[in-house]
Amino acid sequence: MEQLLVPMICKIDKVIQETPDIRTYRLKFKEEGLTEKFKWMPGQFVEFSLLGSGECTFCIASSVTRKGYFDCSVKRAGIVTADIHSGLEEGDEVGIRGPYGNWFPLEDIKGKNLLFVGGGIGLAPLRSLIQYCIDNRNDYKDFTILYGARTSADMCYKEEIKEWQDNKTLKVILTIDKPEETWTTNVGVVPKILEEVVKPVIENTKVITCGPPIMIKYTIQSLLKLGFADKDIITTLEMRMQCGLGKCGRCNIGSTYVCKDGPVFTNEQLKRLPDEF
Amino acid sequence: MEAVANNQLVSIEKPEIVAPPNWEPVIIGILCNWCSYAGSDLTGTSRIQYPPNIRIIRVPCSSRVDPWFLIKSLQTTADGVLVSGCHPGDCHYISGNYYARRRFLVTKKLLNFVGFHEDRIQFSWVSAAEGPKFAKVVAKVTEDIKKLGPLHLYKKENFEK
Amino acid sequence: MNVEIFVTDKAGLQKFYEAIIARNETWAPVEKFGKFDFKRVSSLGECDPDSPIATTRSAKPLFFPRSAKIMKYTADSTGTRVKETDEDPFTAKRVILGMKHCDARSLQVLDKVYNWDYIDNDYQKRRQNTVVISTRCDKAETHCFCTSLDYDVENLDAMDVLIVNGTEGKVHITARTEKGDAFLKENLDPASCILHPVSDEELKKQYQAFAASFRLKMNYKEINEKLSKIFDSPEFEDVSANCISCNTCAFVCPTCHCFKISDERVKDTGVRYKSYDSCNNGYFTLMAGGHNPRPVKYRRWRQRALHKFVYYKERFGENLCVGCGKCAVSCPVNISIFEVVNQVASNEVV
Amino acid sequence: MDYTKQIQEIASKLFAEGKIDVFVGYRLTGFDENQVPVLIRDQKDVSQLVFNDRSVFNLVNYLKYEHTRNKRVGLVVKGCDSRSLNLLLTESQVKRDKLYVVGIACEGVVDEQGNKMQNCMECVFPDAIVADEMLGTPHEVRKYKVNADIDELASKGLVDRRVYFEEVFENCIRCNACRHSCPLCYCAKCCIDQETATLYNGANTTSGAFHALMTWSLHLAGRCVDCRNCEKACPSHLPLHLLHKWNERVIYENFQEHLAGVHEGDRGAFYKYSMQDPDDFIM
Repeated sequence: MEQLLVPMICKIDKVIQETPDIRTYRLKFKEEGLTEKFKWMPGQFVEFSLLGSGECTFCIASSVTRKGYFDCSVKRAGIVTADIHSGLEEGDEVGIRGPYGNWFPLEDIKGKNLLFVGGGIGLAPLRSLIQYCIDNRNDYKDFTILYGARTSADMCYKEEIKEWQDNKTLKVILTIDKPEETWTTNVGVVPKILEEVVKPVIENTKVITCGPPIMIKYTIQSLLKLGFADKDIITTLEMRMQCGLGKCGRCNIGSTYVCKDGPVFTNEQLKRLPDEF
Repeated sequence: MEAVANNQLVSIEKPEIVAPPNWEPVIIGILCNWCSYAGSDLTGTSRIQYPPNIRIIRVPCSSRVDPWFLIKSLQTTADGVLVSGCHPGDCHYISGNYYARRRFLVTKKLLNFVGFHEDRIQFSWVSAAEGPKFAKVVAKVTEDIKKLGPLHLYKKENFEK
Repeated sequence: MNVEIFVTDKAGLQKFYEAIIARNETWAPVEKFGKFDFKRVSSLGECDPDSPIATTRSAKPLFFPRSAKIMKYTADSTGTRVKETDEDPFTAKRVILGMKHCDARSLQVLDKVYNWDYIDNDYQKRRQNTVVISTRCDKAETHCFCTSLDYDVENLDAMDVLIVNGTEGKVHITARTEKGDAFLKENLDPASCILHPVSDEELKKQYQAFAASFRLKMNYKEINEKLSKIFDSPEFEDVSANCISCNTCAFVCPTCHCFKISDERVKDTGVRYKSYDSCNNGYFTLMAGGHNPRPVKYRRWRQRALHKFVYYKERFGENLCVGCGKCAVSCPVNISIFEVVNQVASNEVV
Repeated sequence: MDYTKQIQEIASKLFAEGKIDVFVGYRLTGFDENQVPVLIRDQKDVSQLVFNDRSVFNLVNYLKYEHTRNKRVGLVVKGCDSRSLNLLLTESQVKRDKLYVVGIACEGVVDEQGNKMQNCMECVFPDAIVADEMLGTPHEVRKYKVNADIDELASKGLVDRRVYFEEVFENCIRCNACRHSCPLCYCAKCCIDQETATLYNGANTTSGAFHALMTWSLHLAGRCVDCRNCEKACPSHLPLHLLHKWNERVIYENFQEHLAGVHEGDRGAFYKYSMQDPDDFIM
């Protein structure tokens, strides 16, 4: 076990300040050969360790199809993430373990319309899948991204969103919670926009959603109201994890280990879990 | 403690621990901003020599010193700790050092009770004008701790390179 | 396996122990501060392998140390280097004397979680290199209920060698596994024993007397089933009212296996440890940003009770409780998990 | 010492008058002589209550948890418990008008083997200091006695003491039961558990135990009332009272005979000072 818990060393290639409290770290392996071995699927996560401060769980925010690097987006929330924000710059070294967990059901969503609903930092796991799907664009049909943030400054991946907007094969809808002077498009919380503006097609559509727990809760409610089936709603759960190996018992919800059986669940699976997340 | 053969120093609490040759103790000095830190400044500016074993940390007041600081210092790198503040009655915050005095006594006695020599933790009142006294205090503390030998606290073996 | 039963007397058993201690790295219950705990011993005088009092803490620390070094590292201007830790002292070949049934059984239960998906190699190595010598109890203690759980105490094969006290001062020694068989061949002097290749009547009798001495009895199937239905029962709030969340139960429990990972760093060097943790702890599940799925005491308490009797059973097919009663013995407010679980289960919600 | 009947009467009277929401007392475990603390919320359960010389656990500890928070609580306290309650009142942790305290003039409690506890033999204030109602005959004022174990250990040499305490710290498994069972440890998050890495010793190592126990005992110095909840809770049976009794002795001898929580409004020894405090150990 102790060997399984030893991280590999990565070098920070690039730091992108996405919003005042979110930074994206682009990581490359220090040791050669690891880059080829490190394969992940969209939705999986890694244990990111700042040696001396501790470990944190972050999902991988980029796709395996973009070769040579991977991204982790870090929101300043707790002690370790504060240390990461204040202490890590380009060229610094961090430890990485992983990838762990399950991934988005890529086979299931093939040939379907995709609707991505993201909020705040919740776009990070979706971005991995969005990039993957853009790179395999022919496998999928219609493509809608709904992304909401508190303010326009709190939107992450601004550059990339611009790229998506320029891409004619995607439909991107952005929203912020409160009106701003320079903001010309939608204003309102995500579930409201979902119902009033997006008006998604229900047939043959899979919804992938991620965001703060409260947003997920209401988004799922309005999706069900719109007529989506439980099995077509896919989300990723957030639980405190430490080992990522299904041993430490921290992420247990009932008999489910979120780090092994999750973090990606369909609403159908979520309904069976005891209400403890 | 008496030096054994080859003039080697042994730890007073754990006689089986022998200091490496040319061992120099590490002492953490926690000084109050208003008196002792200024005093140590004066020692420097008046070119008075004192042993280089002390590493100085500045705190706003001697009552800022949680006993935890002392324990943690001993636990990680230090062989001894010196805490220094204003003379009674001179505290910048009126009564800080009176509170500190009580805490220090209990901490010192407790650490002694669980098996650390009393001189590992020392206290002094040094005012901003007492540059020579600060040099004397540091010299005495260093000498005392050299006599006590290295402090072997459970921690250190984990961190050897 | 062809079971051979060696019969000897008290003196012969002492000699057997002495021979083991002389030849092997041996761990046995040693008294310290008025209770027993497994310690490394070098002579029989130090320890008491036949002590009728069970150890306060289980044998879990020998397989899952209270704090294990994951790695050491240095991080300075020249870069970060991860270094191997020292040799794990627990992976050497060793013998554990005087383990009770329940403790031995707990290893079988733990095997399940350590061997699913990612395999814990260190744990495996410790298990393989350890010979467990277990003494069957003669009498149940106040809080024991091992016979009420889903394993056959009489024919348990979790230990390698089983020692049973018979009538008239006779002592029976049997190997229960291949490993134990090989161990007996090596360490037991056959001259001091009579060999009984056929009957184990006397062992049965001893077991019956032992089984009859239990105060606590329950039907675990019923408990499993009832508990699995009452997640939302308000009863949990009532029964957890006098728990003080002190974590003692989890730390002494032979099957609790939750851990935390913590870093300690001084200047450029640091160590990362894996050490025990408990789900009774208020910040066990507290996430950065302040969200806590189990923010109040009764929810944490419920997690522990249901993990023992429902969740683990669903996942791995076993109860995560071996009925040793160590938690009840150590509990500062004398809460007995047996009573509480039964109380919750009896108040079924419709 | 058996006040079972009186306590049952008081509790049922309080419930009948609607004065309390919860009554914290003891009940029998049901299978041996030991007792379990019980939180009674209904008059019909009052008959469970008992009180005799096996009522060891300090119930003031329960004022920390959500089951009693913001509720009107009835509580049974012995001499030592009432001192800790007094400290909690002084430190504004509980409100006096929400409590109904049944004080006991305690004649000493016994441990699991039935022997009188050591702290009871040395008890200075056996009578409850804070009480709305007293049970039993009050005792005469006793004199402070230095703990026998302390005397014995203090007379040993430095090296011996170090060896002894090394054993203690090695046997500590850092379950933090001592802290959770202490009525005076009410911080929402203990400083020992703050995960700021430079100060944090989360691992269950000997050094971590040293750090945790020392910090803990110093935070309780001048506040510890010697109820021995911690020692009862410790699964390793560590002699934790040694640390507290030593601090108590140092404080008693040096700081004007201070004893924790014996006067109303009296704070811990570290919250006040005197010009006469010893100064000779400072250069």
